[in-house]
Amino acid sequence: MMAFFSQGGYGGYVWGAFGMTFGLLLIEILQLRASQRKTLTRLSRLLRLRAPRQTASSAGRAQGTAGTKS
Amino acid sequence: MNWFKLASPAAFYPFAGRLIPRFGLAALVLVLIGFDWGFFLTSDQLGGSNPQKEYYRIIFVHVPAAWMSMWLYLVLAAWSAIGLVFNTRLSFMMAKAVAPTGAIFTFLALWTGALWGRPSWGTYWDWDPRLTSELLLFFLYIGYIALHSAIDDTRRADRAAALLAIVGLVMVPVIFLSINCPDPTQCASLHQRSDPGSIHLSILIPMLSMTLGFWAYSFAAVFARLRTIILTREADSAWAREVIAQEART
Amino acid sequence: MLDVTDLACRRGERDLFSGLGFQLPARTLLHVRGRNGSGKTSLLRVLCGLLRPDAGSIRWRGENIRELAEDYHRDLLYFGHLNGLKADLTGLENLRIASTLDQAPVDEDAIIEALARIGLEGFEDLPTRMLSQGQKKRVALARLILSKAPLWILDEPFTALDVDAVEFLQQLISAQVADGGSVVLTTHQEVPLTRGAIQRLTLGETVDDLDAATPAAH
Amino acid sequence: MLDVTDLACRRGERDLFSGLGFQLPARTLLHVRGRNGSGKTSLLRVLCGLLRPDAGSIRWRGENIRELAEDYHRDLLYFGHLNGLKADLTGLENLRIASTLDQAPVDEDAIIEALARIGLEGFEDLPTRMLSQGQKKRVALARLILSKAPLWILDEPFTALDVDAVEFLQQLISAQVADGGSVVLTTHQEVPLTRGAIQRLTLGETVDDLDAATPAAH
Amino acid sequence: MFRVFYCVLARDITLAMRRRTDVLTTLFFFVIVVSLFPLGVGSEREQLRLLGPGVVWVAALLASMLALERLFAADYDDGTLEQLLLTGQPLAVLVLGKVVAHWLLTGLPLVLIAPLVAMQYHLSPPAIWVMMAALAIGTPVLSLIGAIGAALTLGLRGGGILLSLLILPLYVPVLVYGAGAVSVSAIDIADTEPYLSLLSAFLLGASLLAPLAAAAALRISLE
Amino acid sequence: MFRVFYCVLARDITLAMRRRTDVLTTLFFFVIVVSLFPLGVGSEREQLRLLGPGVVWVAALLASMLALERLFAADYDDGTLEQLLLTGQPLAVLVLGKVVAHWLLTGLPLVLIAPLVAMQYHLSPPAIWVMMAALAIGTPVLSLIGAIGAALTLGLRGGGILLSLLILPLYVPVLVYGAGAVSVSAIDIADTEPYLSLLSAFLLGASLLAPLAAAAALRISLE
Ligand code: HEM
Ligand SMILES: Nc1ncnc2c1ncn2[C@@H]1O[C@H](COP(=O)(O)OP(=O)(O)OP(=O)(O)O)[C@@H](O)[C@H]1O
Ligand SMILES: Nc1ncnc2c1ncn2[C@@H]1O[C@H](COP(=O)(O)OP(=O)(O)OP(=O)(O)O)[C@@H](O)[C@H]1O
Ligand SMILES: [Mg+2]
Ligand SMILES: [Mg+2]
Repeated sequence: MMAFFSQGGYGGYVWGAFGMTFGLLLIEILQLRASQRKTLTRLSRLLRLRAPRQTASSAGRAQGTAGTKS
Repeated sequence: MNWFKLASPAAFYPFAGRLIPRFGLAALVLVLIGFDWGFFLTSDQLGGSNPQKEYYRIIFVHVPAAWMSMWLYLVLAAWSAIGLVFNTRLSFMMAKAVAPTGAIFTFLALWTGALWGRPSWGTYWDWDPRLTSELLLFFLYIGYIALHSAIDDTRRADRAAALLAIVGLVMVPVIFLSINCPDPTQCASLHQRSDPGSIHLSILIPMLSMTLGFWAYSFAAVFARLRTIILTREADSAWAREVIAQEART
Repeated sequence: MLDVTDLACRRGERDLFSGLGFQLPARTLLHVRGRNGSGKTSLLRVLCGLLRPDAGSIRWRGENIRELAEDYHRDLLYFGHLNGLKADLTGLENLRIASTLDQAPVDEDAIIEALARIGLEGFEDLPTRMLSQGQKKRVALARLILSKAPLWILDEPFTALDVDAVEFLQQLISAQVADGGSVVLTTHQEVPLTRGAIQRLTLGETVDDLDAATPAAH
Repeated sequence: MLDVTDLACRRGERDLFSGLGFQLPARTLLHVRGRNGSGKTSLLRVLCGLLRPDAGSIRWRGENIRELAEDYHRDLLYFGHLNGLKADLTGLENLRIASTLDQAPVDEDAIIEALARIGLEGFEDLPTRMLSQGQKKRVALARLILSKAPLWILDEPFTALDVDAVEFLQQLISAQVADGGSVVLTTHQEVPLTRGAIQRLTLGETVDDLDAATPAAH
Repeated sequence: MFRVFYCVLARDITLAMRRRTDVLTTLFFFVIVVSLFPLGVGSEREQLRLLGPGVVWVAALLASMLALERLFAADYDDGTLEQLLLTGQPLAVLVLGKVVAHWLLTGLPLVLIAPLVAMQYHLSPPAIWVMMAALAIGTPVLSLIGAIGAALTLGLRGGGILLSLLILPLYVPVLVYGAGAVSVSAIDIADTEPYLSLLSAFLLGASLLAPLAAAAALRISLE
Repeated sequence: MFRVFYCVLARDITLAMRRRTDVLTTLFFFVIVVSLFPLGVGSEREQLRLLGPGVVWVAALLASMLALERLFAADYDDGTLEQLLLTGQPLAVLVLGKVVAHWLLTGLPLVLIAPLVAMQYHLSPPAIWVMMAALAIGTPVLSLIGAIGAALTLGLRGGGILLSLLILPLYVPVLVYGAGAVSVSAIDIADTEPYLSLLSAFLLGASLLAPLAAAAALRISLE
């Protein structure tokens, strides 16, 4: 067991490399989850805020009206 | 399966959602195999007269990370080119989703390389061509990310960053040539690279297993990031609103 | 000559317009109106090809402007919020370069005359950085006198001009329309056109959140 | 309150004005008029202390503005050709910083209300770079709603605004005058003031080389 | 007065945080310049060790100078500087606020990343500590002196490069003592003290005088 | 088409001549950076000779990059770039005109002044000739590649330093071969030929591709 951790005296290097690798990948996973959750809450709040207005303005979206007059 | 249909964000979103756990599982299994084999089945020391000590085990993460970093840049540039030529939204999102994962692997290649160099060469860093080109690749990734995030307008950001990725791709061989071969009269002699065939099988297998694991991991991570990007950008469409409402409830 | 179908444009999460279509024949002026932020400038930039619309097509003499590219730009004169003058060059030099690049080089005398007509006699040789706001605008507008482009797209050309200059510009526009050209312009003022037809296009009439623009009782 | 004597200003070898003198009491609006390039902007910058006059003195409440320095600036609100907004900050942030630096910090709600009154409800949280020309101007003008400065100096505040905004701004100016403040402004339009007195100052009336500004017969 | 200082500081930091990449780019510029040298010069270990301190300081100087260019220019272009002048606050305080924000955003990151780049030049750990200390004292001086130059060249076309011309000579003392401290530390760490105290004296002088000078320069530039 | 090219070229040169200091400042920047090094590094003759080529090239690279930032930005700010896009001329030709003007104003002076700075580093006369040749072929490549970066970062806040981040890595090949040519010339002057031909190949490739890429980038940036 000790041999496994010390890696013949090179444990610092080996575990530094493996630790950074799996640590970073883990951080990326956590960050991805967090950002997904954040996006979802932000978007759903946005939709809720917009919901009443959406119905009002979807009827009259900025429509161009062109008329000719001389 | 109709592949063209998948080119629309609406169809790709659930598709990616279904793939993520599968790739995630594959990544976990492959990495564990590689780890187990590399640490318990291969011997602690390698080579004959001048044996590599235990630190050679760094190869199991170093080489896969280095390969992934280069491969992902190709993927990034390819999606960028497709986006610019065919003006498809999903390709730009794909490119954007790839970049951070690529940058992470590039950093890992540098980091693990440095930790390898210290015991074997006596220094964390040297201006070896291979190291230098990896460093420049890292700068290219950072440049892509920085340019993308410096531009507010997503459409402009996508297109500008895509152009940068392609210019970078054109330059990569030139850069690689120039640092690998600072003396054009005697290129070949500079770097002796090990022939993959000569690598011991008990190293090759865990290394390949690890590489495949990283590859599967990249798929999962990129798809996860892609889903968030798709959702943000398509928030106004009907399907996205449905998805948001549904996922907010769960 | 300009034929717009089903145009849509979004900027920053807001739909500015969609399903916009109109035809602009020769001898016509199109007055684009709308409140602040209704998308007039965006529409004009889309019509120039500077901004990519989110949907719809724009045809000039029957061909899509994306395909015409440079050929379309040769027929076009755009005047935006920025004057497009180099502050270090004189009015004369600015106009000479502009006309050379438009592939319709004109001689010095014509430029001097144009500047004089727009009220800048004696200012031809000053770097434009030394001119007042309104004088800069006048230099930029002198391009209209020199231009032979059949289509003018003008974004708020009347701001910062004094009364005489406004009147002069109105005459220029009338002449362009009378000579068989087309003009698209935005302005918050009225445009009294003496000859030719006027079309009016009002953007964003019914968008409700702009109603707040009415000032509260004071 | 503002007392100007014998003011002279030259810019780039041209005398813009000299021997200019006037008094601006409270409850008065001074409408500076003149053709393009007659020196309106220069005069206003001189009055603010941004530009040094070639002769003459400006007194605020009896003291020279050079000596008052920062004390004068606290009583002053200047609105120039540039809007003075950071494009990367939102309207809300821009106004908050402006009011803190003016040593009259106001709370968030007051700013939001001011923005709503000037017709920017829903745009408070956008970086101002994403606003249209007129919307930017409105954000800058919202400072007028929040300001308690007795002296306003406004350089062409009406350009780029739509009809509603112009009317609203006119009401604001009237209110400032009625509340005992003074306003100096330039504009090429007429200013219908409902309350208070209007003074008019016309620059460069007799400079002959501006006569060329009359457009030639067309 | 402190409130004004704080308001300007917070404003500039918020602005930078809107574009987080800005902070990173100064940093990366620094790293890239430092990394370019071995490519041009060759990568002999002993030689790199000698070069190290000089290269790091020159790179820090260039990075700080580049970022300086925008110190007032952005505010000038959009008219907010004009408004700052008219706020009725002592201008020198506002300038100091802006300079401090600038240093926090560009100088401090350089100090923190210095060990990484020092490694590329095979510097020893004590030398790395000295380098960090020297950078921490020296870079604020660079920002302060640079502010004067930035104010003087405001609104001039090609101001960026004119700025370099004006301030690079003024940066020389900081460069000489900063790099000197690190070089000397290779011989005897105790020798570095006079270098560092001189740098501190520069810092003190600059923080008293530079804001006043920069404020005066601003008034001239805006006329 | 040639007329358009010429018109843009003449315009940019006239503009620069209106402010003659601009040309001088790039030059002075170059000279100052090169002269700073001995201050930071120490002035041993043998060591300086080794450093010389690398330092001169890094300085040339930084000088060229600094000036690049304004390549399109000035035109963008005052709206003339928008007008250039709408002239009905192939944009790549206009871009090429601007790049050539830029090189004449910033690259060429560097080539001409190189002997002076090379002397500071005790380079031998043949090495100086090689350095001038390498700079003459290499600096246009820098301008061409830089134009792409300048177009991409147009109108972005902190664009200058973002630009450095984007293009400095792309400059590496020019740096390596440019400095390599000079270093090699110290051993045998005949060895420099492959270096110079490689640089020429870069120049050819860059002048064909870079204007197109920069034109595309401009269109994107102006949307
Ligand atoms: C920061 C330091 C380092 C970096 C950035 C780095 C980078 C790389 C890269 C990019 C590759 C893939 C190259 C290819 O497959 O063509 C690679 C492969 C490899 N690296 Fe490193 N490396 C570093 C340090 C080291 C060290 C110190 C060693 C060993 C003494 C080493 C040994 C290897 C080996 C054996 C391969 C296998 C690939 C092959 O040649 O087939 N690396 N490294
Ligand atoms: N920076 C400068 N340097 C030299 N002369 C200048 C400068 N700015 C303006 N001038 C000159 O001063 C005169 C007055 O300019 P000013 O900007 O005050 O005019 P204005 O009345 O505000 O005009 P406008 O109605 O066009 O805004 C102009 O003739 C101009 O040529
Ligand atoms: N660069 C941008 N990024 C994102 N949104 C923008 C951008 N520019 C403008 N917009 C948004 O687009 C809308 C329309 O802007 P536009 O400039 O077309 O209005 P406009 O009709 O010309 O107004 P004005 O009368 O004030 O000039 C505005 O609501 C604005 O918020
Ligand atoms: Mg507009
Ligand atoms: Mg004016």
